Amino acid sequence: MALMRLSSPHVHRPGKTGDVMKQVIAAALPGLATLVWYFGWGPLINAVFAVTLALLFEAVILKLRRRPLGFYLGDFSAALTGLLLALALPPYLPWWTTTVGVFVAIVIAKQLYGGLGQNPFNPAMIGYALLLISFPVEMTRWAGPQEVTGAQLSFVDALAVIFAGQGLPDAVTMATPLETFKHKGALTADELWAQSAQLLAGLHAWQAVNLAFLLGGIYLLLRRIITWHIPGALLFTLFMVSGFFYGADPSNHGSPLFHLSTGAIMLGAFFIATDPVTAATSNKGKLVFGASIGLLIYIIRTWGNYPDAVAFSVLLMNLAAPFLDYYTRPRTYGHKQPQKGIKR
Amino acid sequence: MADYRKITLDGLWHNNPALVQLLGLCPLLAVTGSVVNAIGLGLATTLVLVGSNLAVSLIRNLVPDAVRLPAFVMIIASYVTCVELLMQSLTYDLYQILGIFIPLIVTNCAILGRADAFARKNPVMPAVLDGLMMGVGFSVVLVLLGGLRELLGQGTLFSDMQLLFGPEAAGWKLTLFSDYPGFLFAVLPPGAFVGMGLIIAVKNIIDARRKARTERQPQPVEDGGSKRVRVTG
Amino acid sequence: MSKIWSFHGGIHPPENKQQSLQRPLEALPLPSRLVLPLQQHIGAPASPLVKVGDRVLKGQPIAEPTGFVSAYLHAPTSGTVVDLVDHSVPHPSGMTAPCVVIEPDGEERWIELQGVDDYRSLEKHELAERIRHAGIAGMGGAGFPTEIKLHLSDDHIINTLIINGVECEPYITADDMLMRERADEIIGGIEIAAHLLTPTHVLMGIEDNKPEAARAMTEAARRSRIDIEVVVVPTKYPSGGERQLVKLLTGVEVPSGKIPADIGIVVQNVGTLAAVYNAVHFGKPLISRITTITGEAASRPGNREVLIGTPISDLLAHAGVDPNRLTRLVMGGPMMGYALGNANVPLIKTSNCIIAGAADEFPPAPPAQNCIRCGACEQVCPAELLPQQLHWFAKGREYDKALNFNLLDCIECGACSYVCPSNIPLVQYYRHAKGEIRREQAEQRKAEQARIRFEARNERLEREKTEKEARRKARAEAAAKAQAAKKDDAVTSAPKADPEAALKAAKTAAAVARTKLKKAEKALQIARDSGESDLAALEAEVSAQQQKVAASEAALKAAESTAPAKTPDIKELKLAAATARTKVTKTEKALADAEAKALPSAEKLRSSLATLRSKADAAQHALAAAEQSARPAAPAEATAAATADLKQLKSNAAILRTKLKKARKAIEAGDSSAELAQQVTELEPQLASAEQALAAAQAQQPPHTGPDLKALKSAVAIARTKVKKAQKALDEAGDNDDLRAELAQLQQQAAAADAALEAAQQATESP
Amino acid sequence: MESILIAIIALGCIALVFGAILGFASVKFKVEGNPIVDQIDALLPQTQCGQCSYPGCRPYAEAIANGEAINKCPPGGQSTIDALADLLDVEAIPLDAEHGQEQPKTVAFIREAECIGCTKCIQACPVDAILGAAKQMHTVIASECTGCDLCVEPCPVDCIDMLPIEPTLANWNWPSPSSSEHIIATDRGRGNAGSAA
Repeated sequence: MALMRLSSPHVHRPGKTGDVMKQVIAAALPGLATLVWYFGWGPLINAVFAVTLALLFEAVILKLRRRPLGFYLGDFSAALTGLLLALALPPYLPWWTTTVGVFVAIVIAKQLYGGLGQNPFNPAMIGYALLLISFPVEMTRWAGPQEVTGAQLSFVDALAVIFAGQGLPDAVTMATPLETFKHKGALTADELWAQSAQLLAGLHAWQAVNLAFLLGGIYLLLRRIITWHIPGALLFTLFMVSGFFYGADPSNHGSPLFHLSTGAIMLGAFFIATDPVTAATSNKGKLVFGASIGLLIYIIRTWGNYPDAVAFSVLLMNLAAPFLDYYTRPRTYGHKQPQKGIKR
Repeated sequence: MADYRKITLDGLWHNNPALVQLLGLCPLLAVTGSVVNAIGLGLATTLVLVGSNLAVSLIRNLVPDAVRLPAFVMIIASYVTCVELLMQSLTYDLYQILGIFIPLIVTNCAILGRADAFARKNPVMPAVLDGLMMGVGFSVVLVLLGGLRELLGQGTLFSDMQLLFGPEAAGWKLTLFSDYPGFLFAVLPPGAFVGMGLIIAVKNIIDARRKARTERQPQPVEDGGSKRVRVTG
Repeated sequence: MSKIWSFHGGIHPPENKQQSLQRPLEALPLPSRLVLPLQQHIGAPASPLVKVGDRVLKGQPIAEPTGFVSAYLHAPTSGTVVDLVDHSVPHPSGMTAPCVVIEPDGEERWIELQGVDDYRSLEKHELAERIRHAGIAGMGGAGFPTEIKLHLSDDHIINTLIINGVECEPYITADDMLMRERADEIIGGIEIAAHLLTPTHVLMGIEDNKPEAARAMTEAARRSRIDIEVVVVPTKYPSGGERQLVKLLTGVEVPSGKIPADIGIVVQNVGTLAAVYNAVHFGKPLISRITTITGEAASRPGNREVLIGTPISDLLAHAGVDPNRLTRLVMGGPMMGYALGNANVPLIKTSNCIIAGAADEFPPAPPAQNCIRCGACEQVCPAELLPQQLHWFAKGREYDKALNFNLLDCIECGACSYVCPSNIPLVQYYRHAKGEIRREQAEQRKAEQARIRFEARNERLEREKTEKEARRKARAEAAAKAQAAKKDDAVTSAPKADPEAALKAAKTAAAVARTKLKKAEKALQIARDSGESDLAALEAEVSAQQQKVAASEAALKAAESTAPAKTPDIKELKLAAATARTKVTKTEKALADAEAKALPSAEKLRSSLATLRSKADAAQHALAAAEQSARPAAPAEATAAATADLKQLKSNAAILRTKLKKARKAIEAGDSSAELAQQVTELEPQLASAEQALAAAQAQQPPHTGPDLKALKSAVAIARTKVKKAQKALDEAGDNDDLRAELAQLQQQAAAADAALEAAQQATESP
Repeated sequence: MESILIAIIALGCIALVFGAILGFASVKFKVEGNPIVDQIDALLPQTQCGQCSYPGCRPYAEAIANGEAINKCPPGGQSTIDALADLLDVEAIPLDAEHGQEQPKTVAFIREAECIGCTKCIQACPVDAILGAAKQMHTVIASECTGCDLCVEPCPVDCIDMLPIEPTLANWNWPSPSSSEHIIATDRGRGNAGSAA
């Protein structure tokens, strides 16, 4: 009779880290589908390519670190990082740019810090931010929605654009609504969108994409993979701040709805900022964390150099997460006061 | 009797100011965007190091301990001023590029550190050699990092060498990749940190390998307890 | 229905309770051997009362407590003690511990049981003592001796008694079964506990997944003479944790590091209370309990009434456990129980459940993945800790940080490990860290102790050294003095400034010289005896010493003569005379001895006796002379005595006066008790006599010691002040006869004092 | 010229003021004794065994405060070295094998039948943990014994054993979970690349 002597508990809730990651990946698929619907094959090719690269880089590093491949690749964290990065990238980004991004995300931002659970920054966002500051030209060449530009890129064309260095036809490119809005000059917001049907259609495409990510986020909430604190605080803060400025000067500032439905807001709120490794831990900390990201997004969007700001905001707050954790510790049962900070 | 071989190896490798002592990182990270910048700063730093070590070693028995640091700083500042003036006259463009980092050599801990840790305890010859080797070690890292960042950031090597070596050096530029998109990250400060980290990592790997090799021949442990003393009567 | 509060976190693991509830409670047949560990409770192990070979009766105590927190142990059946041995016991370590092994004789003969019908008539401590003698320790899991919790010291005032029928762990149904089957026993136990603790509230918590038990308890509670409120709480693990249950039922939290009794709450398990009932009413000690045997490997799961000490293998066999399917044997619940290494261990007082787990029921834990800080553990932690932070600290051995994050508030419920998606064995990390912290603290204490002992030892050694040094120094000094004395001799000492000191020095010098002489003589003697050839040197030394002695004695004599004839101290002289006499007698004795034995030293003794006698005589003379010369001083002494007496008398009189005054005052203040009046009457004659004595003494006083001018002066001043004060009081009070009379008296006194002063002044001036 | 004078005077004044402040501070906040020695002493195991080549733990603590190496305490072992390294903010180094190996904790035990009562061990014990008198059998107070083994060598009849402390139910502790990496893979044999960094 081989009986084991083990520490309690002897029962375990089903569900592993890998399952969590898989659920998050599944929840991101509607968003990816919507992107494909509006922007053609590019996002899909990007996503597949990035996920493959991510797994490859992870495998190489694990091999170098002499870790078992199957065990660590099976947690799907690398795949998720690759997918999230791809979702944030422009649809027809040249392959080498994606490669650099994934390399930095997996190798430098994740594995060099010790692998899953040890990285202080969101790997996907590190990769994205690095690409954004290094290759501003490529990173801002967005395609327009197909129905607007009318130019259908076939799957082969898309592959050619991405991998063969074929330039993206000018007819296909179009600035994102956020960029358009940033450079609207003297026009008021209403005038800007009334300017052309194309712009408005582009705006609607982005709103649809955000809606899809919102749906995925709600799925994650329902499955209790994430809690409401971070996305709730983020969206609420962004809504309130943009609402305040919109209320004060509607002609120059975007409406709260505009801010909530463009750019990578929903992706950021539900998929990026909620990355548990790099976010604050306690519920109070999560609220502060999410709210600060929302505030930073608005500040950088409105007064910064970059049209969208999810990556930078998330990274800045990643930096502050340990600090938040130390100052938002819950009150332990039987104690009068929550302890603050950490004793040296 | 000073061990010149040890001083040389210390400066270049074992106790490299940039890789091991991690001194003088501010100019190191700031100006190593290209090889020419790195060489310029490396030369300037080496000059000051040699000069200050020499002077400190000469006055080492005259300066009371309490005021040694102000005295050293005065010496270093004087040398830096000389170097600054020299650069203004000889390589004005490079001087413009390096800007504030030339006067800031005064505050480079590597220099003050060597003055305080080595030169003030050693005679002139070892002190000068130490200054030279530390300077060379520092410069090598500067150039290495500059090369790395220039290569990654712009896809070139040895560009703008005319700033330092006269017009004929303009042709030294090597373009390794034509049509290189430019990797801005490498040129920006974060790239410097990452590059520096990689160089240190490489050095550590080499050291670890060497150590592992020497450890393969186990040294017999001396008999334990030989150093024991009696606590009680 | 009282309000139910809530605590943070908690989980809902699969209950798996139905399997063991299908069959009714059964009794296990008598096992062939019973193994009773001496420690089945928290605290000190009990010490055995039996020896190998003893026959014991059912219920006979076989081990007694060895301290405050300890418990009795009883024979679960009649039989023979066959062994007192280290046997493997139910403990996660799988280690062995001392056990009493009993072989039953099958007769089940009880010892005489003494129950009480009316426990209310007993003193509380007597009742508690009965519970203590029944060996009852908390049966919910921890095993804390029950009577301590029921008979608290006076600084704990209990307002709420909570009965824990929650049994939140999956699989376990022992309490559920007990509540269904023996609700009245539980209620009886509650009544006893309530009698002991006199709480204002009695609350009983039962989870809503045990409706039958709740119904049975509600029924029974209605029949009880005290007010017991049965509260049905929602099913959530770990509601049955003491602290969680307190929060759940009362809304207050037990402060960290305290026990519920500190906030006026006592929590008792239902099984414990049933045992208390049996102990008090029937005198039955705790020798059996209800244990759940369940798990997929058991074909007949259910609850069994088992004797304490029954080997688990017996229980497994009875439950039809298939050894081939059994992969994990858990004692306790799946959340907090521990796996046993083998089935050879006995059941103890705290064994509420045995789970015979099959492979698919308890699959081996997959290797732990990295923590992704998902925070699931934090959401479920009932102590509101940060389990993942604690895990980092425990893993990194940063125990001070773990302590700062309240590691010690962890109740090891296992909820965090249960939900962890990365399968990290969090609880084991905490257990290890807690143990390490305890060990480090113990080591720290020990090191501190060692340091103190080491320092104390060093101090002692140092002290001994300095003492030795001091002695050595003293000797050296004495030698130096002798040297100095010798020098003085050499120059036939100039007159000394201090003749007395010189005398002393001369005496010591003489003594030293004599000792040296003796030594030299002895050496010479020895040398002679051993036939040494080189005697000349020694002889020379002896003669030199003799000369020195002579010289020093001469010096001494000279010093004595030069020393001023100091007033001889009678005491000293007496002492000297006595010493001299003693010496004489001693020498006489020695002489007699020597003469009897015809020793050669007799001659010497005789001569020394002669000198001693003359010395004694001299001393006696000196004493007599001194006494004579002292006699004239006697009158002076008498005067002194008289003065002292006078003082004494004065103070006596003053004290009496004060007393009298006080008594009078008290009477004036309205306290006209007879006692006081009597006191006054008693005091008055006393005072009178005292004053008389004083006057007489004063009169005896020789005139020249007469009234002290100063004292008189101050007396006059005081009298004048008093007069002034009285006058003022009179002015203020207007017409008052009493005051006026007093004033007149005071004025007289003042006048008298004035007169006395004048007289005294004249007396002093005139001579 | 005047401005230079003003500058010199101003600098001089500042120097004077700050010098005065410094002087005042050095008097006012003078550190009594050397608390670092106490802190180091508190970390040492207090076995007083002398294996560090100092006569007792406190002398070694003083030596460490004066720059002696921290790796000379075999009874404390690596954990003490780590704690000292943490306190003094220096790099933790492996135990110096010249002073002995880290061994499991032991207590002295006198085989009483063989003891001749010479009191030599009593004199050797740094913490007075041995009881006995001349010509009487001696015994060790196990709870006070630090396991320094200083009593072993002076015993003329070799009747003192150093027995390892056996774990009991009371002091048993859960083992730390074996790290999962250890189960499924290992980082061992990768040299000291990490520690050299």
